[in-house]
Amino acid sequence: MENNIIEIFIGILMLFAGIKAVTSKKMLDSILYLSLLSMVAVVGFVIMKAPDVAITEAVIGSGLVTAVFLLTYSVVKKSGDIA
Amino acid sequence: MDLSLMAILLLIGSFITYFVSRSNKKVGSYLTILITLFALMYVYILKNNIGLTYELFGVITFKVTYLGWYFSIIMATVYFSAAFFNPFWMEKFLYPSQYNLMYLLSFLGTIGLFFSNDLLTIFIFWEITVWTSTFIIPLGKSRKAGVMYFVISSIGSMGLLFTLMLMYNKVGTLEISKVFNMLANEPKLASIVFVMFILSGLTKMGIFPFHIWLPQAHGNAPNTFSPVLSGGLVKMGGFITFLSVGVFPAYEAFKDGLHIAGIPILIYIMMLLGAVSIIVGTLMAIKSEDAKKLLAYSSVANGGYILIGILLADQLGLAGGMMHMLNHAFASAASFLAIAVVAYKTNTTKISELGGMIHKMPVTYTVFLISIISLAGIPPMGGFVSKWLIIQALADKGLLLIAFAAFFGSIGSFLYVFRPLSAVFLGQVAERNENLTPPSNMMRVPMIFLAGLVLYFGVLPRGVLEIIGKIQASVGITPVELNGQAIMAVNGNLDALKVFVIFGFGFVLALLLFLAFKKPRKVDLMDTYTSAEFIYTKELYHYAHDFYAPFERLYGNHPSVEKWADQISYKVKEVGDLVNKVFFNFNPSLSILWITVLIVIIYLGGVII
Amino acid sequence: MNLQILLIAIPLLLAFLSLLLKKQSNNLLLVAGVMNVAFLTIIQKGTTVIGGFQPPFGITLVVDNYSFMALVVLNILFLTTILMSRNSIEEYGSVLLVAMAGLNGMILTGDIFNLFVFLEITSITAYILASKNNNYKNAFHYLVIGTLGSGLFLFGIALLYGMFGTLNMHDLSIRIADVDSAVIVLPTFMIFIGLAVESKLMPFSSWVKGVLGNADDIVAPLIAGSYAATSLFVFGRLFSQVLVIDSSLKILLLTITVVTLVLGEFAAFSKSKIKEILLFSSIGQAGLVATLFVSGLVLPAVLQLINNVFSKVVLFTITGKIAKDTDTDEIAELRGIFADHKIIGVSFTIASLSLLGLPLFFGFYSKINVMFGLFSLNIYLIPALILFSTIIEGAYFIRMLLNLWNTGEEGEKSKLEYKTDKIVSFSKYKKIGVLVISIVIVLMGIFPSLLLDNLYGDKTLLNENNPEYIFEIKGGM
Amino acid sequence: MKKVLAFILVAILGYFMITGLMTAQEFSTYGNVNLDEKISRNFIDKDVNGKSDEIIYGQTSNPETGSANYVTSIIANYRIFDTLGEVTVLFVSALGVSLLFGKNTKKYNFYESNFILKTASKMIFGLILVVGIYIFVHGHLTPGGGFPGGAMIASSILLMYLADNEFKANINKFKQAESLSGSLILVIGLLGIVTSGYFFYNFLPTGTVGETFSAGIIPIIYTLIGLKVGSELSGVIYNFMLEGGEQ
Amino acid sequence: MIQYFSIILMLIGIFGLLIDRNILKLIVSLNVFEIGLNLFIVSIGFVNNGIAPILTANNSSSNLNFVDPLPQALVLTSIVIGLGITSLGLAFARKIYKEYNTFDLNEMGGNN
Repeated sequence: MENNIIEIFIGILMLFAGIKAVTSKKMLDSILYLSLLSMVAVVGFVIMKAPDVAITEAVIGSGLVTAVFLLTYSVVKKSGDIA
Repeated sequence: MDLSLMAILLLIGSFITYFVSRSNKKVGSYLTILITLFALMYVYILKNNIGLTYELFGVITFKVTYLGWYFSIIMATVYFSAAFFNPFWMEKFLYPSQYNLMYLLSFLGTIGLFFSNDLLTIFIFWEITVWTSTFIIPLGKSRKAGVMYFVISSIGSMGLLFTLMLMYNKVGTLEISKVFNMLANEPKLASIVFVMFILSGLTKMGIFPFHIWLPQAHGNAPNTFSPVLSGGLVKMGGFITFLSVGVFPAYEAFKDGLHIAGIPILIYIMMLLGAVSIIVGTLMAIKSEDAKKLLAYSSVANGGYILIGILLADQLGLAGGMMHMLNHAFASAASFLAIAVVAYKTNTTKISELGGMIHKMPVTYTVFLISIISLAGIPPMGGFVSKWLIIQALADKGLLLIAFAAFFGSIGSFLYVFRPLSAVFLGQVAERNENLTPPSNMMRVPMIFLAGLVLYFGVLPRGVLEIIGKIQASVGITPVELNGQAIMAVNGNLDALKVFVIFGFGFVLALLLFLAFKKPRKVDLMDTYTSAEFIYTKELYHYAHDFYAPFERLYGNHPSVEKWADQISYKVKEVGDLVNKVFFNFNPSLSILWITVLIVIIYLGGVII
Repeated sequence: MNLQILLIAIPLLLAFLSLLLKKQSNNLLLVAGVMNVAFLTIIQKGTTVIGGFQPPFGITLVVDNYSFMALVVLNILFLTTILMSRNSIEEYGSVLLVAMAGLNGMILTGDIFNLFVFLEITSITAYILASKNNNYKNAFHYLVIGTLGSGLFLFGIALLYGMFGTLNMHDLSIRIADVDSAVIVLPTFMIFIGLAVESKLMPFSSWVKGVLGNADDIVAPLIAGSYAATSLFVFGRLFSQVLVIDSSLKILLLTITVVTLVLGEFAAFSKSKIKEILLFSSIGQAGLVATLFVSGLVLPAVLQLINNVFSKVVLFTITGKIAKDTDTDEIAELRGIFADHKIIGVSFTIASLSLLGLPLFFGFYSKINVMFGLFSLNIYLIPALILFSTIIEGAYFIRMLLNLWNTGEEGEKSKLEYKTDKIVSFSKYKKIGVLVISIVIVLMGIFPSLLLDNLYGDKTLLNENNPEYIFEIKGGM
Repeated sequence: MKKVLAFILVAILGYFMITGLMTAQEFSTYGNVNLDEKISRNFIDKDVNGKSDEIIYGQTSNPETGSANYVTSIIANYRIFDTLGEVTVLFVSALGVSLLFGKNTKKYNFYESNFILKTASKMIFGLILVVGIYIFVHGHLTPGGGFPGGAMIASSILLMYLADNEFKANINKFKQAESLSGSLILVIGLLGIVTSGYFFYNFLPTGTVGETFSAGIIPIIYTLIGLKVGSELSGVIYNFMLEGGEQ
Repeated sequence: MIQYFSIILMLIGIFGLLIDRNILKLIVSLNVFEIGLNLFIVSIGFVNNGIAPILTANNSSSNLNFVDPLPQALVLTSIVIGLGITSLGLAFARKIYKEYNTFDLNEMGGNN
């Protein structure tokens, strides 16, 4: 039962993050929301009893992907200003 | 004598010719003459083994029949005589070796077509001929002509292929003699197959509304290939048409259907198309400025005669159609060759730019005279005999509408015959052509040969009519009735020899009178003067200019099929551009939109399931 | 002991090594290509399992007649392409090595998720190749579409696993045969999308214009040849054997493919650049082949596919080189380009005519087979459409050919004005390569049995097409 | 407007998808999965090649694959071919990135790095490195494995890049490690062919489930994968730190 | 439950692909889609009150009620593939930025 509640909470959070990630005007926001989304997804994986996937998603999904995004963003930001 | 051996020899020979002409084009062009001659003799000898079948590559099967023999003799003769002109054009072509290769390959295609024993073989050789000749035509003047020729021919091939596949799926065999038998009692299927099958014949013969390629292709093809096109390749359509009434049980299949004047409606419609193309061809020929275009349109008209004659599929009509095929083949080949000589010497085929060629090349003039009289169907040439047969048959059947068209064609042909005669050959020589050298004998030989044949078959048509009788018998039609040189028809019979004697007498008489009361008084044709006005463009006053202006005004703004064709291609372009805009723009999300829409549709389908 | 794994392992190993010896990467590429073609002669048909775990648990590599044919076509295509255009490989040798491994893997694997992995490998190499010569925007476009497509592909695989609990293709086909085909509509369509993006079916192929329209003489032949061949072969494998559907979905898929064929030809007709004409025509051809596969005519589809890819390799190699040297592929500007390059022109012509399915060329054989197959299914509309599109195809191909040869005007003494001033220099590799391919096309057109007899024993022209006869994707079970 | 349309479309799609999944009888709904219908039952029982009795942690010795972590046993043994492809995907995308950026060598400095940052990040660097190595060495026992481990190594490198402008990890070292480890993986696979005719045959004794030195080639392969992934990702990071596209 | 959320997440990704014009955000949308996909795949293998597929000292028998390990293995693969594609796409993005000095597809103008 409480498992269900957590699931729903997680799900709502994911949907929120996802929608914000695809719709927010500023690029930085959407990148950060994407990172948030994958962190929440890590919790989702843990709920679904997938520790390996959780670890991988935590390191790669919310770690490296975000890092690469931010690198691109900031390098571009450095060269010329973008909204 | 093995037919498939001959096919292979032709194939190899054409490639040898190609490589020879890569090094020395003259020699290559002479090779074309030799190879066509060889093939001609080979085919002639094949007469001895009528009925034998040969096989090639496991797919292709040949059968020697009177029909195929008749057609391929015509074809080989035309190719052979036209080949004499190749050496003179080697210098003029950009790709001479390609020309020689394609010339021989298309020859191979036609010969194979006529001897083929199953529909697949017909299709194979049909396609070979189409694409090879497609690459020859643009060697002349225009590239558009080649494209149009290919497109219309491939409409025909489509019909052929569709028939082939349909019949194979129904019957399980492709052998011409067997494949159509079961259609006799399946009128619905039969009508589809009939239309699809004869479609290819119509496209090839240039029957309305497919006639648009003839003036384009004939007019723009190399002068050496126009004879082959008009005298040769067009006859493939006649072959298909013969199959579609001779072998195809058209009359039995449609015997329960609607009839008009005793002719099944479908066949009658085809005949009407033939009649229309007679009229269209004649009218357009009258008003065409270019000698080759004129001849092309006359081929359209004669194609109409051939179609009608063959479609009648009876004693007289079929004989007339088949014989007209031969006559027209030789006559038009000869006339195109004559024009080719003129063009070779003067570099133009515009009627109004020429004149007085009779002084420069009398032989050519004679040949042209004979052949074009035969085209117009005036005695004593072969064209007259065959047209007479066709009109006899029409009158016998009482097909008034079509008979009217036929008569109209004959009358109109007088008009377009005399235009090139008087404007190109008679009259006086234009200044620019003053110092022309006479054509070499090598050009004269084939012309005289062909013209002689035309005259011969006009005077003594018995030999060819006997073969035609054999062909008729082979498809179960009562052979044409012969008595000496006379052709027995239902109402009145024709003795070509008598006709010739009478005409010859008249001709001699006229000649004598002409020589007796000859009062030569030369007037320069450009010596035109007006009062109080200086003439800048004398040509406007040359009688060859606007020769038939009154007639042309009569049907000046006629509806033309060319416009429709252009519109069709334009529409296709438009659709293509639309597709390009909708599906292929550089924005990823649009195609993602399509993907999403498709998934939704699929789900709907899933719900429906 | 079965060695087909080497077809994948050797190129991969060389790819890994090529990082160390960068200089040699192109030679390594050639070595791998030659070795793969050599392996084809020694591998025997059969199934191997990776790691010794029996199917359906382990991953299997399947070599049946079908995949053997596919391997032959693919590796020969790849080798000829890289031989012909070796000068423009530049630093992409390692990528091409990986691509070789991935393409072979796509054909060999008998496991559907493994197929997805190899699909990803090949598509990533395709993205990288597409970005060659600063063509980044179109490459990005390709990447987006391709990634979405393969994501949906994976979604379909997941659904299949959730339904049938297995990933082995043979096992899947057995289990699917038991259930009503309406059940697998959704996963089938997802997988269809994933493959349709790669095999250039509309409307999933919007990337093709940008990518092939700007590709050079190595990228274009690869993507239009090897990649297209592989994805279509896999398409055939899946849709005529594993995901055999017989429902309204089949009609829908057929609609998509046939519409692709007709509209592709229309679009090609409306174009004036050689590359765009060719790419649209290959879209149309892909539609045709997919139609045949979906309707279960494997042999005609394979023949048509072979004809298409080989001709397209010749055409795209030549066009890519021309466009590279002259910075244009407008037909109007290239009039008479073949006047100076007879061999190239003849090969180009032969390839085009074979595409049109004219006799004396292999295309005729495949076209006839296609027609017989379709009619044997008592389908009449699709053949009519195919023939109709053939007319359009003929129109624009002949127009293009006549313009490129620019036959000039009879009686012109000065022929120079009919040649273009554009200078193209074809390497002798290219000349030999295209010539050899076109000669092979002609030979197989005159003696069509050469191809099939050597692979499958006697197959005459009028054979009944049974999908089974080249299909035994036994999972070793 | 476009958003509304897209939303409607996607909403319809979602409705269909969810209802379709709910109603599809073959597709077992969330949580009610019966493993006995699926091939993974045999993966769990480790009886793919013939029946074996119940696997007990710490007791069963020499099962067909020795990893206590079923996911690892699938990744590194049953379906190792997928994993090979996976590595190849990373390899080729790293290759692509280096092809795009490789021409230029100047590194971006986002801000002036100070002493404290440097030393602190050095310590953290070591820590992360050790954790990553632990993760992929113990991949067959504990969650995680080659990929997360390699990614951790890469992130430690990233940390150093960010923190220390003078930090220069030689890209060629990465490349060598990458190439060597990848080749070694394949060599092990080919050794399998040599020993038993199967690519990637687990030719080492699988030992007792749960022990560190067990599971045959799995730890070796996982270590190699970790090294390879780590070096590849570090290469990617390095390339992204370069002055690539701009100005 | 979480299965449906994951599907909706995939749809959000598609939605983003439909509406976004900024290439970075296109990649973001692709990532959202992939995360949703991964969650979905893992959710296929979930068994009610099952335990994580790892033999430990506590749950040491293979007869226990494990969740399906195979989808998790697949998801590991797809995550890594996603990383590769994302980095490649971002590299393209930077090159495109260099060429057009913008990330906005509309500002780049239609035909390359």
